[in-house]
Amino acid sequence: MTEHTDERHTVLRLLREEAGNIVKTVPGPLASLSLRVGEWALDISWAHGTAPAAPLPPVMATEEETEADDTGLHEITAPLVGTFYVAPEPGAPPYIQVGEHVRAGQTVGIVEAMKLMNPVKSDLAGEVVEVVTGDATPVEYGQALVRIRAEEP
Amino acid sequence: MTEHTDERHTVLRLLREEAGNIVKTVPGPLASLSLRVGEWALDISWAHGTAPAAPLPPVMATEEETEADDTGLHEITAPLVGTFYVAPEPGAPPYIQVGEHVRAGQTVGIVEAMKLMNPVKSDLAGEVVEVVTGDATPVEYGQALVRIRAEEP
Amino acid sequence: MSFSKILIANRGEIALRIARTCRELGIETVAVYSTADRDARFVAYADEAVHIGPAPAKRSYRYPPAIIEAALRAGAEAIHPGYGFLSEDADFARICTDHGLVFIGPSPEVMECVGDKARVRALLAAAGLPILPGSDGPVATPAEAEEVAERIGYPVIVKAAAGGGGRGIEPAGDRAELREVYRRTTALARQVFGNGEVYLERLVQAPRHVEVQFLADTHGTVLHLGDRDCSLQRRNQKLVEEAPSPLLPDRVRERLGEYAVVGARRVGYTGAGTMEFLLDAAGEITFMEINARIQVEHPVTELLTGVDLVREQIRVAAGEPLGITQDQVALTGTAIECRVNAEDPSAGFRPTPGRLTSYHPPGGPGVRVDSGFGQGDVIPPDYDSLLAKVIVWAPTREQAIVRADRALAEFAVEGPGVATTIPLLRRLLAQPDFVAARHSTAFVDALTNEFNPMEKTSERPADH
Amino acid sequence: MSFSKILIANRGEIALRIARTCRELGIETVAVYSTADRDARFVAYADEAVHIGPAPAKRSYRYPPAIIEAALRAGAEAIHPGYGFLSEDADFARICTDHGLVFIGPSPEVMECVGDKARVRALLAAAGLPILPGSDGPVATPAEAEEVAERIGYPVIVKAAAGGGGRGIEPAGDRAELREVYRRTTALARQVFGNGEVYLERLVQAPRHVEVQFLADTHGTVLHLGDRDCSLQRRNQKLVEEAPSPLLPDRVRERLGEYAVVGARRVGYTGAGTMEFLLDAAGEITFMEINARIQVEHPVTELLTGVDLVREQIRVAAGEPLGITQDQVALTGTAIECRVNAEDPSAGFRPTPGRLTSYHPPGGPGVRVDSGFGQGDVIPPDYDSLLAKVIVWAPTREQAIVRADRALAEFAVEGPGVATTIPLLRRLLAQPDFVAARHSTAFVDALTNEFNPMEKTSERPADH
Repeated sequence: MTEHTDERHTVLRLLREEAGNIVKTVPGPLASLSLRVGEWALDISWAHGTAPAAPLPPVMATEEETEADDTGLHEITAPLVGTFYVAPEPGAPPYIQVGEHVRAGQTVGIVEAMKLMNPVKSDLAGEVVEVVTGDATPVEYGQALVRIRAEEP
Repeated sequence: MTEHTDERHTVLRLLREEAGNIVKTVPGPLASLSLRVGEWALDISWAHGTAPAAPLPPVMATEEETEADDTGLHEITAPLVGTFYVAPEPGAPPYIQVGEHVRAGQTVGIVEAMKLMNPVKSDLAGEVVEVVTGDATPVEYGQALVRIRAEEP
Repeated sequence: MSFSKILIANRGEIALRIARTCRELGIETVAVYSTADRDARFVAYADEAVHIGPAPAKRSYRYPPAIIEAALRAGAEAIHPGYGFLSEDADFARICTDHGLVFIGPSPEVMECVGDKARVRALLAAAGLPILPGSDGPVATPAEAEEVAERIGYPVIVKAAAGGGGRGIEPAGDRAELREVYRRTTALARQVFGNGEVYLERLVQAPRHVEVQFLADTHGTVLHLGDRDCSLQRRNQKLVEEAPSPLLPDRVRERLGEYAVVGARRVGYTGAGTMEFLLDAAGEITFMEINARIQVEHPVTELLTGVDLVREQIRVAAGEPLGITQDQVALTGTAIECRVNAEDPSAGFRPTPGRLTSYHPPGGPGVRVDSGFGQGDVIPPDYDSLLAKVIVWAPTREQAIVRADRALAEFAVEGPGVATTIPLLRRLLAQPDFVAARHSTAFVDALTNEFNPMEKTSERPADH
Repeated sequence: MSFSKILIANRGEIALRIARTCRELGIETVAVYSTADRDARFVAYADEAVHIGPAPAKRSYRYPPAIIEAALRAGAEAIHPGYGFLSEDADFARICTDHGLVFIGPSPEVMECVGDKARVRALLAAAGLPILPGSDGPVATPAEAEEVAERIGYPVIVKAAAGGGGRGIEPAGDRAELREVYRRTTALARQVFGNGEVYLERLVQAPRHVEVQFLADTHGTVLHLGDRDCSLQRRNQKLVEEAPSPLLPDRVRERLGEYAVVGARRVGYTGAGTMEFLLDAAGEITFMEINARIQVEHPVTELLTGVDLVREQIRVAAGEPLGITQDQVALTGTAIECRVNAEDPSAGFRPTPGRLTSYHPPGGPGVRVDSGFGQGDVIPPDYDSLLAKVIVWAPTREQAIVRADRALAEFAVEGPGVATTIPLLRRLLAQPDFVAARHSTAFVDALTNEFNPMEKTSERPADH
């Protein structure tokens, strides 16, 4: 039931936010607006047929902020359960450094599982913003290892 | 059954809250708003095409509408389980007739339970609009017996 | 002759539990409900349902005319009263008979007999059952009460002859106190039970509550289904019941069973009943009373014996012989029932009615749940606060205790303002004295810092 | 020596069921889960949980490195594999041992032995168990297959030596068909089980599936816990299981028990296992295979015996002796398990994953529910469609059947797009042939108008 309600909340919020976005993006004053997602629908019409493009209320602003944290940022995650190493062997220099540029396919670290060394490769080119997980740390599947800012194409 | 009721509450509350959110969120004074979730719908339109700053309580409005069909009408219901009789005894004239005026406290029928005759009295003065339950009909507690249009005070 | 349609004159978990057995027997059920229970599961579960009155029980579940009318119009042949409400009302049983309806329980005469505690006490004493020193029947005056007290010695306990569920019983430590207690108990008894008669017994300090389940049919067969221990009580309200009673020597256990059979025969009992005994610190047992109804804790006996007690009640009421014999009654393992009430132990066990936004009952091996509620349901404020009974079975008492705790830990119940006794129950199960079965009926009250176990609590519903 | 922490290498109801027993034993549990099960109840129930991979089982629940790593980092001492997934993978059991982890199950050697159906068949034939006429071990060529078929007579059945769960077995009516079936089965076996070996047996038309549960510890004690009848199957997928097997003569029942004990000793089995037999129309029983795992239907044996099989598995794996002896194993009444799957029988049993907007399990006397789901949960599309097991007990088979139907009728499961097998199960329980126990393994398929009971259905998960 609660999950169910949550789901409704999300869809409704989606509709609401979208309405806000439309008002922001669509040029000219609106008289009415109709949104429909499957069985979900939102219809609004404005008084004196005018929808002034106004700044969005704080509720949504915050939500955008929270997403803003990792805008343009890409996470490389652990491909399996194991132990994460930043370097090929103890004492050796790490595969990557923060600020350094990585190519797509470049190894950024290894996850060791059952004595097997599994190289972790970057799936895109960009700049290393942060090495999230420390050396020799146990990681779960999907755990964030490295953050990369994707290159502008 | 119970989930059903609960469901209804949830969805209605959801719609109400959402209406409030939309009014706060979507810029500009609204003339009307229509929200639909599957079979559930909420439609509001504002007088002078202006939505007040505070969110409305649409659920209340809706509920009032659903009760609107018996506005001004008052129901006299069965005070206990038993058999409803419109007259003191078979063949005798009924206590009341449609269109007739009844005083508060006047007997409008009887409910017989375990051989006991329980007079059913009108709790207000008014005009008999309908005798809902037929003579010698078994009734449950709270079942509508007679409809009365209350007198204008 | 068997029934094709039964009206269940009760609500909540017991109404549902009775309907379950009826469904298994292929008997149609008629539910009766008050306005407060309009959306209750036991109503939806029944084949038919009749709205019999407003929330107050005295105008619905305790109101014979409404129930009789409902039964007649629905064409029910019998009425199962469950526990509480009209279940021990001999007059109601008579009214049923007068209207050609079978009351599922003993005869009105037997109900009257066992309902008069002073009388049944004397009767079974004569039949050879051990009773506490006390008055022979009711005591008519304060002076007579003092006389009896002098004879049996203080402290004594004053009991309403028509009392039940731990109400109308109060101890007196000396002559002065007795006079006060006599007055109070007589007044309460007259007011609550409509019968001011009281009798006296010697007070047993911190006894254990042991009871025996018995069955009797109309063909002369009477058998017992072992004992239950209900010593975990708060102010005479049972919280946890178990079977068999731990630490009871076999010879005592056998004797209890024999007493139950002798007693049931002596009063001419038919149907399912319970005989209550007190077990004192010295291991002495004395007869207390007979309960002429199915009890809240009956499932522990069902788990121990595999016998469906409601099924047998219905068979007997239909004039059929019992489906089992004494030697077919095997008692295996240990069963424990925990009563999950919608109450707040941290606020004086105040009932906490409300809507259950979350309800996920426990499951898996050895767990039975009897409840009248589910997710989204509302616990009305109008009746007792029993939310669910979690009953577990295991080969040993030790395993049964951990299983009960495991099941309670799984039980997810949430709702705005709704608190339950689950945390308290888990705390009780963990008490060394309970694990070692050293606890008496005074244990919980001592634990919850209530030092007057015998104090009646008029705000609490009578126990079943 | 006993365990303080166990990793459960499974999901859904069986992961939860294992965790329940661990909790009762005071053993900490580590759950492993795929992304699809992130919000599952078995994850929340465990003391710890490790995210081991994406939804596909071969990268999570079937992926040894992830599970071993999770066990090591959590400091678990043992791994319980449940059923399916890695539960019968001898290599995985070896890997566990290599990493100092106890695999809760028989030794890798025993797993390999019983995993090779052709081999164990020959082995137990030598031990005196009755087997069907067939090939001595695997048949290497189509020619050899035809030779064997000529000897034992058509129709024959071709089985993958490494097969299981009704996969890789196919009948052949004549020489021409055999050539085709041999080719197909060998190919499938190589592809699915990584071992192309097949063997031949005479085909038994419409047999009954009877199996015996046994337990063996590391101290030489081997005992059986009675038989189960799993003849209600759809395309070799069990739908309803019961214990004891109805209409089985006592002498046959005893013989089955003896065979199980003899067989278990012969292969050096330890832990909980099941020996499968076929019962033909003439009442002849023949050995089929040994299942080296806890089975989906184990609760019916638990309800009949009161023995917690998972508890005994853990005891044995910890080197402890079994907690019971053969003469303590009493079989009382009848137990029936109904598998409630999230499938749509009206649409070819298509799985119907989705969110459960409503979930209210049955309760009351004699009802046990094992499920990994509750209201608000999502049934992922990635695994088998088992939603819940409703297991009932009653003194007689007749009562057990009505009780099972009563319980299924109470079971409220709703969700957009979610259908269940509840209506089908209730229909099956009502079939006169089932009530009279005249049904064979071909019964359901005939009923659902599928006339090829032996047909393999690659879209269905292997049965457990």
